[in-house]
Amino acid sequence: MNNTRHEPSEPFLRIAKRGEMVTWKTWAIRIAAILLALLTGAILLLLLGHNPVAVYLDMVTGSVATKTSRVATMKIFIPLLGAALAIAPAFKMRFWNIGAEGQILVGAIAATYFALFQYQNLPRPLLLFVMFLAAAVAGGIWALIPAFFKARFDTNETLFTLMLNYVAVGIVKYLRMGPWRSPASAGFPKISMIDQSARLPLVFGVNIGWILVLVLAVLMYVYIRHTKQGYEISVVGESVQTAKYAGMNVGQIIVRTVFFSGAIAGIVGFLIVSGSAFTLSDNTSGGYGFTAITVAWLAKLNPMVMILITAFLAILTKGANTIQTNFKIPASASSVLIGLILFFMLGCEFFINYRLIFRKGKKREVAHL
Amino acid sequence: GGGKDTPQPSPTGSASPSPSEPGNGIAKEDLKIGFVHISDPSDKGYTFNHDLGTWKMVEALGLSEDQIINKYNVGEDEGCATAIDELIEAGCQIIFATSFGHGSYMEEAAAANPDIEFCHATGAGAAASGLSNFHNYFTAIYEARFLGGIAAGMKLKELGETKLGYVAAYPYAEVISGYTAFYLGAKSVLPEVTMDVIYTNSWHDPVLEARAAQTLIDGGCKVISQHSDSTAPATTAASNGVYQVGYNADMIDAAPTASLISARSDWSVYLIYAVTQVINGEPIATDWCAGLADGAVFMSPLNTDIATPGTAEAIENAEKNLIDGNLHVFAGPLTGAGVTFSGETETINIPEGEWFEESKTQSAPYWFYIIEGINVQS
Amino acid sequence: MNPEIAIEMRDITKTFGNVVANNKVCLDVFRGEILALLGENGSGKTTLMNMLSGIYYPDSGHIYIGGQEVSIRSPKDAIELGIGMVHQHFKLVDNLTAAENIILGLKGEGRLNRKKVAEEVLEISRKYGFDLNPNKKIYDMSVSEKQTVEIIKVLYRGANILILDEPTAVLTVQEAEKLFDILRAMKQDGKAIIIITHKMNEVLSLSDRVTVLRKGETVGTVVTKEASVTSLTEMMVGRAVTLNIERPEPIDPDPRLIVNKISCINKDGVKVLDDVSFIAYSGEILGIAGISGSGQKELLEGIAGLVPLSADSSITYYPEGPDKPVELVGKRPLDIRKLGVALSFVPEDRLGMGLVGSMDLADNMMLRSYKDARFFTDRKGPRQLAESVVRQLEVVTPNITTPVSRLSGGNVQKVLVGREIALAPKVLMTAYAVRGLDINTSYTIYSLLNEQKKNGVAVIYVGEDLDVLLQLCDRILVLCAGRVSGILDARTATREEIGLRMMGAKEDEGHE
Amino acid sequence: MNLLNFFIASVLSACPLLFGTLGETLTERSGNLNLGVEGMMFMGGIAGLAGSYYYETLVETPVVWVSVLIAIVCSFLCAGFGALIYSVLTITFRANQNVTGLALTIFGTGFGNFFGELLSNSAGGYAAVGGATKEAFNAPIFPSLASSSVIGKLLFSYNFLVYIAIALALFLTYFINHTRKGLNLWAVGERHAAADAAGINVTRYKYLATCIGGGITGLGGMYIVMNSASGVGGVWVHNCISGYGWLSVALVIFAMWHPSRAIFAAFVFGALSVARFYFPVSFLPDAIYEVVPYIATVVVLISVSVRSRRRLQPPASLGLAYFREER
Ligand SMILES: Nc1ncnc2c1ncn2[C@@H]1O[C@H](COP(=O)(O)OP(=O)(O)OP(=O)(O)O)[C@@H](O)[C@H]1O
Ligand SMILES: Nc1ncnc2c1ncn2[C@@H]1O[C@H](COP(=O)(O)OP(=O)(O)OP(=O)(O)O)[C@@H](O)[C@H]1O
Ligand SMILES: [Mg+2]
Ligand SMILES: [Mg+2]
Repeated sequence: MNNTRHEPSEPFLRIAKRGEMVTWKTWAIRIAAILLALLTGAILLLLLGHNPVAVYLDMVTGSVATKTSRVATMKIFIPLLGAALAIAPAFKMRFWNIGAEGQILVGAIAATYFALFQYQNLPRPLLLFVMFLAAAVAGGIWALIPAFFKARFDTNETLFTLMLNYVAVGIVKYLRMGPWRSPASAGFPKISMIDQSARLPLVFGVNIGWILVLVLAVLMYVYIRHTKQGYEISVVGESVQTAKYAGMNVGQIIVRTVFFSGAIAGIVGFLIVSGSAFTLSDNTSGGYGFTAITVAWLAKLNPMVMILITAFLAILTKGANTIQTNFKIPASASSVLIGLILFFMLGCEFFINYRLIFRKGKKREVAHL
Repeated sequence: GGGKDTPQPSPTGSASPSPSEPGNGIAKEDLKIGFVHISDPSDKGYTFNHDLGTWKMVEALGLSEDQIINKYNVGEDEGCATAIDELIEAGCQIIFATSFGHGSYMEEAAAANPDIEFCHATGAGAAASGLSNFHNYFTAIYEARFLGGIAAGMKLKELGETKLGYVAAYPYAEVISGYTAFYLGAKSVLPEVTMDVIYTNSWHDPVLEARAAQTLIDGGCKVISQHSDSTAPATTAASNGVYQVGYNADMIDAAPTASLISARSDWSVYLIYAVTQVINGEPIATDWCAGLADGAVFMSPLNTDIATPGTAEAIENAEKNLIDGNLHVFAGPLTGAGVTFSGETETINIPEGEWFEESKTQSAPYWFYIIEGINVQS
Repeated sequence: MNPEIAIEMRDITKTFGNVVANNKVCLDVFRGEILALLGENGSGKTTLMNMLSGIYYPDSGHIYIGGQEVSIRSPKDAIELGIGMVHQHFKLVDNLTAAENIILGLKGEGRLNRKKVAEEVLEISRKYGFDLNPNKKIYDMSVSEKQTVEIIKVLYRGANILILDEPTAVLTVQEAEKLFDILRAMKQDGKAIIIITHKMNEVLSLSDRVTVLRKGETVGTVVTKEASVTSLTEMMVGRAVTLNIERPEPIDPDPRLIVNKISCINKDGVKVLDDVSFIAYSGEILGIAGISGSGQKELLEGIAGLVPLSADSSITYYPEGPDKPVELVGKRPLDIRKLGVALSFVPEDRLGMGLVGSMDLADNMMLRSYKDARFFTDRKGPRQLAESVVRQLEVVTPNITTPVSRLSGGNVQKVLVGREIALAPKVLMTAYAVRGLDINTSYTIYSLLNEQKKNGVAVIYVGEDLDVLLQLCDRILVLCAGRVSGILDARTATREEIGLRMMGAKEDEGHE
Repeated sequence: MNLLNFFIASVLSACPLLFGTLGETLTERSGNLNLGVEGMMFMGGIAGLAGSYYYETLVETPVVWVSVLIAIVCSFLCAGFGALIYSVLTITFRANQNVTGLALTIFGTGFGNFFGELLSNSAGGYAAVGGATKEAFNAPIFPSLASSSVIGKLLFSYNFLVYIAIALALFLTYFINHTRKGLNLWAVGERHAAADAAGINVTRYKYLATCIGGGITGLGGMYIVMNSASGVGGVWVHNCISGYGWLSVALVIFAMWHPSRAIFAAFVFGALSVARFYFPVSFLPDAIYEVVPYIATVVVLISVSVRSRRRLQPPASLGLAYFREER
C-alpha cells in the first residue's frame, strides 16, 4: 500500500515561484483577468435576459460619455482616491486602519461645523481653508485614539478602528436628530445644505478636489518612497524589533503615521461635504473607506497605481449605477458583477508571481508501468 | 372647524396662486419623465409602492415605457444631484423625487432649470422656496391609518385587551401624524385604548424593526402597527400570536396569521395629475395632497380569516363618513403637546366638535403633538 | 542495489526564478553513517536537504530511498519515508508545549490525552538522554531546548534518516558535544544522518564521509579520515586559502570605554548583569566569552542604550581622548550611536532583528544611515555600500535588489555584519559575528575586524569558539551568570582556564 | 418581568452573532482572516429561505422538519460556497485576505439581495415560508419547561437554533482544546511552516476550516431571515443582514478566538443591542445609546491589551498566505 503511494509520481500539478516577469506580461495577465471577469459577468447578464455587449457599452458610456456622467464619475473618483491614499501609509506600517469610514465622517463633521455655523464670519477662501484644516485635524485626532493604544499597549487596531466607525456614525446621527437638525426640514432629522460660500470651486466642471487628490497622490508617492519618514514606516511595518534596533521611536512613528492617515481621511470628508454632498449625513463616508482598502491593496500601496485602479473602480461603480437605470438591473446584480471582477483581479496576481507545472506526460507513463 | 389660518390650497390640488406659467403643453409622445428613487422596487416597500404608481400612470395616460427614466437607489447625498442632472441631460421635462432627503438637491436643481418641473414627495420646502417649478406632494395617508386603527381597535376589543404598539421610524410630523391617526381610529371603537410607540430612527432596518416589535409585544401590546419599511413587525407579531396592521404593502403573504390590513398610498393619482398638467401646459400645484376621496390612499384587502367580524363594515362606514366630511381624523376632544422644530413645547387642545385640519396648509403632514393615551418610549 | 544504502540523490536540479540553487547534485548516504554536507554560504546545502524533507520539490532528478525511487511531494511524504529534518530556523509553534509540538500532525486517537502524550515524550527523551520538560511552552525555551524538541520530534516519528541543518550554530560547545554523543548513538542504531555545519572541527570529529557542494554543484565526496581542514576548505572554495588569524600588537591603546559597575534586571525580574566593570581600549580587540545567555547580549545592548541599566551604573566613553569624557548611561540609543558606538549584534533569529527580511540589500543598508538624511532619503550611498559588501564578503545574491529573506542563512548574516563594520565606528561591538558563516567568510570577517583594530577602533568581540577568541583577541573577558569571572590576556590564557571561568568554577576576586 | 424579557431578547439577538462568531473563529484559527462574513451571511440567509420555500411550494404536503433541515443544509452549503471562493483565492492563489474578504462581502450582499428579489418576484410578492416552519424557527423547543418557572423561562424559552449555537460553541471548544485535529488546526493558524513540516496538510486544514466556518456563519444569516424576534421572520427582506457580519468579525476578537468565550461575547452584544428598547434612558439620545456596544468593545479591547497575556493573542499567522517554497 505504502509503496504505491510513493511511486515516483510527480504531483499532477505543482506551483513554483516565477522569476521577475516583464512588465507588459504582467499587464497582459491583469487585462486578461478583467476580460474573464467580464465574460463571467456576461453569462450572468445573459441569464438575466440582457445583451451583455449592450450593457457593458452602456456602463462605459454611462460613466464617461457625457459631461454629467464624467462629473459623476469624478465625484466617486475623488473621495475614493483620497481614502486609498489615506490608508496607504497606515497599511504600509501594517496598521490595519479599517476605520477610514469613521475618520472621513469625523472630518466631515468638523468641516460641516464651520460651513453651517461660521460661514458668515469668514471670507470664502479662509472659510474653505479652515474647513480643510479642521477636517484634517479632526480626522487625525479620531485616528489617534486607536493609534495611541496601539503604540502604548499594542491594542488590536483592526477592531478598534472598525468600532470607531460605528461611533462616528452615532455622532452624526445624534447631530442630525438633535442639535444640528435643519430648522427648514419641518422636523425631519436632517442637516441643512451648506452655504454656497462653503462649497469648493469648480475646475473644468468638477470640484477642485480632483486636483487636490492627484497632487496628494504624487506627494504620497514621494513620501512613502523617498523620505526618511516613509522609510521608517516601512521598517516599522516589517519588523518592530528591527525598527527599535535601528533606534526608531516606534510609538512616535505609529502615532505620527496614523494621525497623518486619519488627517487625509478627514480631508476626504471635507472634500465630500464641500465638494459634492453639500451636507452631512450618516452615509457621507459612502463606503469609500472600505472600498479604498481594495484599491490600496490591488495597487500594492503604490499611489500611482492607485490612480489607475481608482479610475477603473469609479467607472465601474458609476457604470453599474447607469445600467440599473437603463436596463433595470437591480443594484444587487451590479454588486455581484463588481464582486466578480474583484475576484478575478485578486486571483490573477497569482499567475504573475507563480507558475503552474503540470506533470509531464513521459513521467506519467513511467508511473503507470 | 379647526386648522390653522394660512392660505389653504385645496386638498385635491387646484392650483395655488403662482405656479408655473401656463405655457404650451408638451406632446404626449415627446414627454420624458424622470424619477429619483431612494431604493429600488425590490425593497417591496416604499419604492415598490411608488413604482406601482408610475406604471399605473403610464398605462392611464397611454405613454410608452421608454418615456420613463428611473434612477433607483439614489441616496440622500451627492448621488441625488447627479441623478437629477442626468435626468435633465436625458431630456426630462418633469422629474419626481420620492424621498424627503432628496428635496434640498432638487430645490437647487429647480432653481437652475426653470423650464423643468420638479415634484418632491414627502417634502415641505416648495412653498418656502418661492420657485414656481418646484412642487411638493403627499397623500393623506393618515386617513387610511385611521381606518387601519379601526381594524386594530376591533381586534383588541375582541381580545379583551387595550394596548396597541407602534414601530415608528423617526420622531417627526409625518410619522407622528400617522400613528396618532392610527390610534384615533382604534380609539373610535375602543375608547380605553392606549398605545406604546418605539422609534427605530431608520426607515428600513428589518432587525431593528423586529426588535422594536418584540419589545412592544413583550410590553403587552396585542396589536401593533408600523411606520417603517419592512415586514419584520408583521412576522414578529405572527410568531408571538398577536396582530398587526401594515403599511405600504399588503403584508398578508408575509404574515398570514397576523397581518390584518394595510394602509397604502396610490401614487398614480398624483402622477397622472402632474403629468397631465405638463401635457396641457397647465401649472402644477405647489402643495398637493389627496386622500380617500380621490383614491390616493386606500386599504389593502382585509384579512378576513383573522379580522374581527364586522371590521369590514366598520371600515367601510368610517371611510364613507371621512369622505363625506361627517367624520374627521383629528377630531376633538384632543389634548396633547409637541416639540416644535425650533425646540419649544407647544400644546394643543381641540374641544369636542372641532377638528384639526391635517395637510391643508402644505402637503406634508404637520401634526406633531403627542396626545394622551399615546406613550412614546425614551 | 546496495541494501545498506539509505538515500541516493541523482542529478537533482532546483531553481528559484533565475537562481540555480542546485545543479545536477548527487549524494549518497548509507545506514549507520554520518555524512557531513559542506559548502560555502549559499552553495545550496539547505536547498538540497529541503528536497529530501519535502519542503521543496526538485525541478528534475531522482531520489531513491532504500533503493526505491520516490517522489517526496510534501513533508508528510518525507515523514512516511522515515526522513526527519531539524531545520536551521526551527519549525515549532511557539504557543504550544514541547509535547504538543512533538505529536503535531500525527495519527492517533481523536481525543488528545495530554498527560499520556507528555509521558511518552518524557520516555523517549530519557531513552536518548535528553533533558526536556514536555509541558514547557516553546516561547519559554532556550535555543538548545528548542532544538531538543525538534530532534525528539523527529525521533518520535520513528525517522531512520535524520537531517540536521547547522544544528550547532547556536549551541554552546558543551551543548554541541552532548548532541554529538546522541548522534553517535543513533548512528549505532543504524540510522543515516546528514549534518550541515560550517565548523570544521565538528566535521572532522563527527562525520564518516563529507560531501562538498560549491555554487550549487557537487564537488565530490571524501572519507573524513582522509581529509583535513585545508583540503576541505580548498574543495569548498575551489582554490587554496590560508586560514591564519593574524594578531597585530595594539598601537597606542587608550581607554575608550570605561564600564563601571553596570547591572541590569530583565523583564522577568532576573538580574542578568551583575556589577560588570571593564575597560575597552582603542586599537584592541576585547573578547567576551561565556556560556550563551550569561549576559553577553544585555552587556552589549546596555552599552548601546537598548536596555535600561541600574541607576548607579556608569559607562564613560572617551571619543576624542582622555579629556573629553561622555557618560553613556541615560543617553538614547540614537545619540550613543551618533557618538560612534556601533553595535553589530547577530541575533539567534537572524531576520528578527537587525534586518528587514522583505526589503532588499540596499534598503537594509539604509537602516543605519537614513537618519542622516534631513527629509528625503538618499539611496545612492546605501546602494554603493550594498555593492561593496556583496563584493567584499562574496554575498551570494542575484543582485542588490533581492529581498534579504531570499538569501541563504549565511549570506543574510554577511549582509548584517558587513553593514555594521562599514559604519567606521570608534567602538565596534559584535556578537556572534561568524555564526553560520562558512569558514572562508569567517576568516574574511576576522581580517575585517583586525583592520578596524588597526584603525584605532575599540573592538568588542563576543564569540563562541574559544580557539578563535584565543587567536583573535588581545584580552578576553569571561562572563558567568552575568558576572565577570575574569579578564585574561589572550596571548597567555588557555582554553581550560577560560572554560573553568565560564562554568563559574574559578573567579577573580577583584579585577582591574 | 421586564428583566426576564430583556434577558430572553438578548439571547435571541445574540444567536446569529454567535453563529457568525463561531464560524469566523474556526476560520481564523486556521490563519485565514475572512472579512466576508457579512457576504456569507447574506448567501446563507437567502439559500436557507429559498431551499425551504421551494421545498414547500414543490411538495404537496411539506413536512416541517424536512423544510427546516433543508434550510439549514442550503444555508450552510451556500455560505460555504462563498467561503470556498475565498479559500481558492487566498489559499491556492494567495491573494490578500483582507481584500478578498471585502470583495466577498460585496459579492455576497449582492448575491443575497439579488436572489432574494428573484425569489420574491417569482412568488409574486413576498416569498415566505409556511407558518409551521416559521413556528419551528421561533417556538421554544421545551415549551412545558419554559412556562414552568422563572428559571425555566430563562433557560428554555428559545428556539432550537439557540441551543444548536451553544452546543456548537461547546463542541468547538472541545475540538480545539482536546482533540488532535484541533491541535493541528491550532498549529496551522499559529505557524503554517511548522504545521507543514510536521506533516499536517496545511492546505486541507485551511480549506476545511474556512469552508465549514463559512457555512456556520451562513447559519447566522439564516437565523436572521427565519427568526422573527431578532430577524425578519421567514420572508426575504431587502438588506436584512446589514451589519451582522461585521459585528461577528468584531466579536471574534472580543472573544479572543475562543469559542466558549464567544457565547459570552455574543450575549453581551445581544444584550447591549436590545437594551435601548428595554431600558430607555431619557437623557441619553438614541443615537448615542446605540453606540454603547461598540464603545464597550473598545473598552474590552483596551483592557485586554493592557493585561496582555500570551494566550489572548490572535493566531500568529492570521492573515498570511503560505507557500511552502517561500522564504
Ligand atoms: N414609509 C415612508 N414614509 C415616508 N417617507 C418615506 C418612507 N420610507 C422612505 N421614505 C422616504 O425615503 C427616505 C429614507 O428612505 P429609506 O428607508 O429607503 O432610506 P434610509 O433608511 O435612510 O437608507 P439606509 O437604509 O441606506 O440608511 C426618507 O427621507 C423618506 O422621505
Ligand atoms: N525559497 C527560495 N527562494 C529564492 N531563493 C532561494 C530560496 N531558497 C534558496 N534560495 C537561493 O538558493 C541559493 C542556495 O541557498 P541555500 O539556502 O540552499 O544555501 P546554503 O548552502 O544552505 O547556505 P548557508 O550556508 O548560508 O545556509 C541561495 O542563493 C539562495 O538565495
Ligand atoms: Mg543553509
Ligand atoms: Mg534559528
